Amino acid sequence: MAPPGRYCVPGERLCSAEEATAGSGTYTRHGFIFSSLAGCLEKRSEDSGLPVVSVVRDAESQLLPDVGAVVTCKVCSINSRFAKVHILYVGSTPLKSTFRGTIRREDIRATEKDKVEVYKSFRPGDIVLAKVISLGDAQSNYLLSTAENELGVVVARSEAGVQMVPISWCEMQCPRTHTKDLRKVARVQPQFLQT
Amino acid sequence: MASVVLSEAEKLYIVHGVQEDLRIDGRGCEDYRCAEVETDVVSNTSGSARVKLGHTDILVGVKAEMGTPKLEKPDEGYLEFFVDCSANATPEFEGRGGEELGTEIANTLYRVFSSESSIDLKSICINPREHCWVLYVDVLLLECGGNLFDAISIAVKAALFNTRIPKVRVLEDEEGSKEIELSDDPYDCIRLNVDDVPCIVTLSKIGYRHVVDATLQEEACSLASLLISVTSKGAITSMKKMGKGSLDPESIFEMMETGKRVGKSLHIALQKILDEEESLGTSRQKVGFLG
Amino acid sequence: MATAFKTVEPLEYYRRFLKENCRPDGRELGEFRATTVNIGKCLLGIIMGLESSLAEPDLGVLVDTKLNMSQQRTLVAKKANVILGCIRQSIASRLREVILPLCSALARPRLEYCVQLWGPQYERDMDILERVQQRAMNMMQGLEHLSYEERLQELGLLGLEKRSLRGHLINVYKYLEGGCEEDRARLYLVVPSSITTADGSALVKLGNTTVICGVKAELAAPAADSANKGYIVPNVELPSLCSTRFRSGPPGEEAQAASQFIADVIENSQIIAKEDLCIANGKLAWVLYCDIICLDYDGNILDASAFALLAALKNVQLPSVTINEETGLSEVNLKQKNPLIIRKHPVATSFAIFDDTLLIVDPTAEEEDLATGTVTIVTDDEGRLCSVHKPGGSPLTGAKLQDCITRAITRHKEVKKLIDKVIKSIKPK
Amino acid sequence: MAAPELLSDEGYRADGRRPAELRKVRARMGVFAQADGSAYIEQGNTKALAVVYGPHEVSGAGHRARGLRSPPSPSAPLRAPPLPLGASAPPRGLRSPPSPSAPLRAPPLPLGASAPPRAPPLPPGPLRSPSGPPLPPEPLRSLHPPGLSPFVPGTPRPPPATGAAEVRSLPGGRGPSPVPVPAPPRVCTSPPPGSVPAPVCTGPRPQMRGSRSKALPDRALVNCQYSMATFSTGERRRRPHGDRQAGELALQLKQTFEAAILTRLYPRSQIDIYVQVLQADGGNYCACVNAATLAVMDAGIPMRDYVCASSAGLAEDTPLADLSSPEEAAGGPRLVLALLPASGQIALLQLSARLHQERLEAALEAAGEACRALHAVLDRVVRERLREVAALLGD
Amino acid sequence: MPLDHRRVRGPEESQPPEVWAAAGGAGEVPEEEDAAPRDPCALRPLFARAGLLSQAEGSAYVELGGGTKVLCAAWGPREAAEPGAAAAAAGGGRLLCEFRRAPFAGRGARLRPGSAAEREAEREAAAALREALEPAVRLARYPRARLAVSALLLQDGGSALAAAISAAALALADAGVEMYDLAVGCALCRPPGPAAAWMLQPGEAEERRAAARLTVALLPALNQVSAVLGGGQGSPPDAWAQALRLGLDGCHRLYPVLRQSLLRAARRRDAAAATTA
Repeated sequence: MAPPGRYCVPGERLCSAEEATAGSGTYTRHGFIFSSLAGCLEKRSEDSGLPVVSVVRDAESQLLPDVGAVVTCKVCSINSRFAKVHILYVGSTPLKSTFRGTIRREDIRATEKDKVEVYKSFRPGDIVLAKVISLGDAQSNYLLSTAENELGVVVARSEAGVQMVPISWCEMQCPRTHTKDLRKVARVQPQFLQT
Repeated sequence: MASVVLSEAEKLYIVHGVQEDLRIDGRGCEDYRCAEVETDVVSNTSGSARVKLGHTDILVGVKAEMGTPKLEKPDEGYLEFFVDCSANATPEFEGRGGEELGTEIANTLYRVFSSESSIDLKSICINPREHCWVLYVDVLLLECGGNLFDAISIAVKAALFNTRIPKVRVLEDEEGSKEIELSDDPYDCIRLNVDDVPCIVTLSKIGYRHVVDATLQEEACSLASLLISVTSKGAITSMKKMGKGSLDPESIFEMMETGKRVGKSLHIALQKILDEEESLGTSRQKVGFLG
Repeated sequence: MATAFKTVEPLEYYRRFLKENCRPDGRELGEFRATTVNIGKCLLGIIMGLESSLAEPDLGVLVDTKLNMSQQRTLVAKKANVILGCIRQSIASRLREVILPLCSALARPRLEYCVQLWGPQYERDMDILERVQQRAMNMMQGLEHLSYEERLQELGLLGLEKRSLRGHLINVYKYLEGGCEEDRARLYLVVPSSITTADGSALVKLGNTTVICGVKAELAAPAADSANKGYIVPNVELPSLCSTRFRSGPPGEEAQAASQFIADVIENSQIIAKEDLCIANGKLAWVLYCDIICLDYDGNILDASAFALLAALKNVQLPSVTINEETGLSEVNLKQKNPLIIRKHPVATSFAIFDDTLLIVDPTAEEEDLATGTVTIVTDDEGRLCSVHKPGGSPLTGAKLQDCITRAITRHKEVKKLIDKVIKSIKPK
Repeated sequence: MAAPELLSDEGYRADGRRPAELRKVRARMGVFAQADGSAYIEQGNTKALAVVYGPHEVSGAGHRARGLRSPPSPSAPLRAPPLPLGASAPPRGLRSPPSPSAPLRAPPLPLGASAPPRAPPLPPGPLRSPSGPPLPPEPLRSLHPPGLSPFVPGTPRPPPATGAAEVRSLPGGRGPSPVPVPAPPRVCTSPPPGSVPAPVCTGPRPQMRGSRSKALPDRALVNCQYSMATFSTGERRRRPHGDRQAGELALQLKQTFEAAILTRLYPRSQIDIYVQVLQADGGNYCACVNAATLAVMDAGIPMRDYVCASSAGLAEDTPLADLSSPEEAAGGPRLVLALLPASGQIALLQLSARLHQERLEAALEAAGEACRALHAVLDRVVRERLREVAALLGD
Repeated sequence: MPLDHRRVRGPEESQPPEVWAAAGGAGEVPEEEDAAPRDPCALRPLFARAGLLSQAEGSAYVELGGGTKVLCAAWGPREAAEPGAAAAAAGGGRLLCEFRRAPFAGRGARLRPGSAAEREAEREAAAALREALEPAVRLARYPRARLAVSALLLQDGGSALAAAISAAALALADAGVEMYDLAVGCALCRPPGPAAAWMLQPGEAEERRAAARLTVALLPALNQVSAVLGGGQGSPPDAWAQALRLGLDGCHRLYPVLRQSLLRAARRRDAAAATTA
């Protein structure tokens, strides 16, 4: 959104569905694309044919954790079967209000699911990157998974209350006491390991 | 509110039927279901009526009690509406469950009766800014099979028609203190003129058409409906759009026309029954719930 | 904002600022927020949006000149760095998904808060801040190869220039009026008010905190035990509209506490002598219903409420009532109205206590949440205490309290001045 | 003690009854189509309705899915398009809901026609109001199992195997009470696979009706509500239910029927019994109990026996059965008895006012007699009902 | 009233001075009660402003010439409070509406907050608000979530509900909630008398005396009517139809104002982007 382009309000007709494809913040009706947000009109022309028309707002667009989205969340409680978390960000957007999510034991990592122990993977207070796998049903709430290399704990504190440094995909170390703690660590580039 | 769950296929089935002017129970879009009306079913009320419209079953009791007129209208009595969505209709209504719907219906009734022409309230005033009759119109919802509002309005009108308010005389003794005397003769009593009491006609938008007297299943298929109260003369006294959908202006105009048409015939049919029952008088064999 | 904090220890994060003697929103510890009072008649909307109020003829703006801009600038930059520091230390991974949220959540707001304080003309200042933002971005992996602009694109962040428009307006005020004021409450707006269905009303804006007070006068028989007194019935409402922290429905604890506080202030300060409200002894008296509704809750509701109440009472116009001798009935002449007699001008000043030692005036909602305690002091014209309200929290030494009181008294002067100015400004009409 | 005028010198009561005589009892089962079971009873001027839902899952969630149940025939709509229905529509059109065959689409509303209300479904019998023509052939497409069995609880003779099996096997005998109106092709009301979620019901959150936690591991939970229509009493009531008295009576009802229903057959499930007094003229609670008994049977829920309730009082020494409201108002001792007639067990006995213990015998005896008499009446109602249903399902 | 203990107690009952004035003979004449029949099609000046509250995610303020002042706040998707509700909302989000009247909003007697009558009135208005807004919001985009709108009527100068609808729609849009369209509300009333014509946006006094009232809400871009709520003196359908047309036309004329305010808000937000990110 380099130059502050045209602004539009919900219900504003943008163009006909032939000349563009509807992007985010828009909807299609009777062959026309309408805006569904109050924001700035954006036309990004894809190399593959039709340009994408979308209406964008700055950071504070109202989005929800959606299936497949990568979310940043904070572990608030664990037990032997699952960890309960608060979802704080979807992608890079902070949520207005936290949503409760659950990481089940079998969703913690991809391999050897049966050997996974929740308390060896997360501790309350950890900041975790996870992926939404389901919206859940009447009983449960959002189901999350960390069964990927890039997903898992990114911030954790040791008993001493200091930031721990990841030393392997399943361990973090306290720089002060040098005690090691087990975590399901998200993969991080080596050049950041010493900080 | 009580609701049924329909699969997409079933909805489609209903919608297509409606397009063909054929509804699941074989009616056309402007047909009402068979309605049964019986008045004077509860003996210890001033007036009562029971209306059965398909599976919708309504019992209305009117009780006249002495009260003081409202400040702004010192020379008029007034009506009080109360709707009890009893657990009979559906377990969802148990306890306080039915209250939300109940108040909604009651509010609608207030709006329908808001125009002073609907009932002559002056006639039920005993003496200005001191005594008047308060008509408690209590609606009891026994079973709901869709189209509550219409059924209730019919029942209310029937009950009001059936209402008999004992005549009272105001005796004033020398030191100006008033005394009210109820006439003991049960037959000399005030009757209400219900000619201008409107009936509600609910038109539910299904697909591109609208139907009257929708069943629960049809209500599940309709996103928006227009609620119109029509007098016997075909005048509209109130309108309300209901439901989570929206309507395009043209269809609203059509609906109003349909509503007027249907409403008028509704009134005629209803009046016919009421007069019939009236003519039978006491000889009439009461059936009530035993029928 | 509160959620944004979750990633960094809030208090921890806050202390960093306090060490620097500055607050995340760019104020110093002893600094009040912009205060606005609104009495009289014109669009309420104006008060809520600054730009339109420029059009307002009777607009008094007083800008503090002490706080010079350069100093402010460095402050800002310092703050931003503090935050980035926080982030750097608190995060192991430099994953973009992690940094970006934190930066956008923590750093940017801080930067932008003070944008309005310098016009875009100061190229140099912009550089300072742009640099800060660059630093933030360098912390993110995978973007090293991009130029600054490209990264902005990439991250969907905005260059700062675009955001400083609002800065203009404030500058305009600055030029409009060079008037100087003792304290650091930067901006006083004085715009007339709104509610014609009430007998008197006022809207007070303290930073973001917005409170409206409407006074309705009715007639009733005095209470048996106090036959020569009228009633003043305060009622503070915190509707769900003003903040997510309140549910709809009957007043919650905070609302009840606030109502009680206001009631005490009225009682203790004798802002109005209840005897003045009595019309016919034992027969008829005025009831003043003072309904105070918070429209926007950003902390320090007590100060705002007390202020709003005072301002509203100031412009109450009561119709004259006469008791007809022969009939004994009272007759109200709505044409002829006369104002209330305001005996005292109580002004509330609230402080937030940090770590039992640091005192912060006029706390925001955030600050109130983090503070270890709060204290509210109400003084009247003669600098006498009307009420000291300290709901628990961390203890306070006598000396500190004394300090608070002296500050409260100085604050009172300014507020009084403001009120008089307001009243004067609407007198001609 | 009891006021003397309760009995005239000739030994008649105020309303002309003999001391032991009951008021006229008229009852009907299957008043409503949508409820699982329903019944209506008149005892003199006391009129009461009872409706039974269940047995169903305890948490309300499952309930909402059910929504308002009309008799389930999941595939009906798709199998039976409107037109064929015409064929099955009864010849006597006017009193049936309009259906294509019926020539009655012309007037938008066959109201007038329906004026003398529908005839009772019962074949000739003492309990039926004479008016109205007999009912039309029931085009009830019996896709659903017959919910009602000829089995009558508490009867010594062994029930027909089929019926008895029926009742036991299908939980709660979900069969609808067949209504005499030709059933329109029902649109399925139990969510079929891939059905859309229920429309957001603005009604109560289902939670408010008992959560799973209330489920009993070994038997069904009986849940009762007792309410009196606001117009049922001489003085208008402000609230139909929710007052202390109603709550108390609901509790008593619950206890009474927990004793009578074979709740063990339906562990972890719930049975709702809602009674509604339409007109109050003494012995309201008794009428409700009797109505509820019929309703429970109508729902096909197995019971040990009927529950018959009646009140009794004393005028001096003569016991009076089935008190009317003036007699109740007259004060004096009064007891309410709920009896399982076959076994003679007492489900509930409540005595108000104090009474010497040997005079209790008499009153109790009178009440017991009344209950047994009632039992006879109710039994007749049930049997006729069953015969008629059997006939409907038979052809 | 039940909530007394939660609020500072006043006298049991009290009368507004107007009552006594009437007794004194001098009948009060509200200034806007202009005898001159104004042009029925004239709209009152409308001032709308979006995005003015700091705490709410979206907010809007609408003021009518008549003196009606409505403030609205909206909150984007939140986790549906109770699981049962979540199940119900699985298909789409739920829209929770609240409508409150400031105690000093009405002319004459003070509306006692928390009194049964007051709660009743507010609940009904809230329901009307919800029905008017639901068609405009893309609830399907917010599964298992709830959106909240709460309107506060600061002063009732007539056409309050209509103003509230417009304001609420603005607030939702300002909060970044995905919508099919804005909803524009407009009120009409027909003064007593046989040949009286419907007039747009009645003032409070006109509304009080009116023989019939009507409030309509329009989704202007889609030209769909999202709310029709009215009643009073009976009149033939075409009369109502004509009133409806007038009202819808009024909505169309109000739309640009609201749209502008929303655009301004959007620009402002981008100009000083994300002060509340």
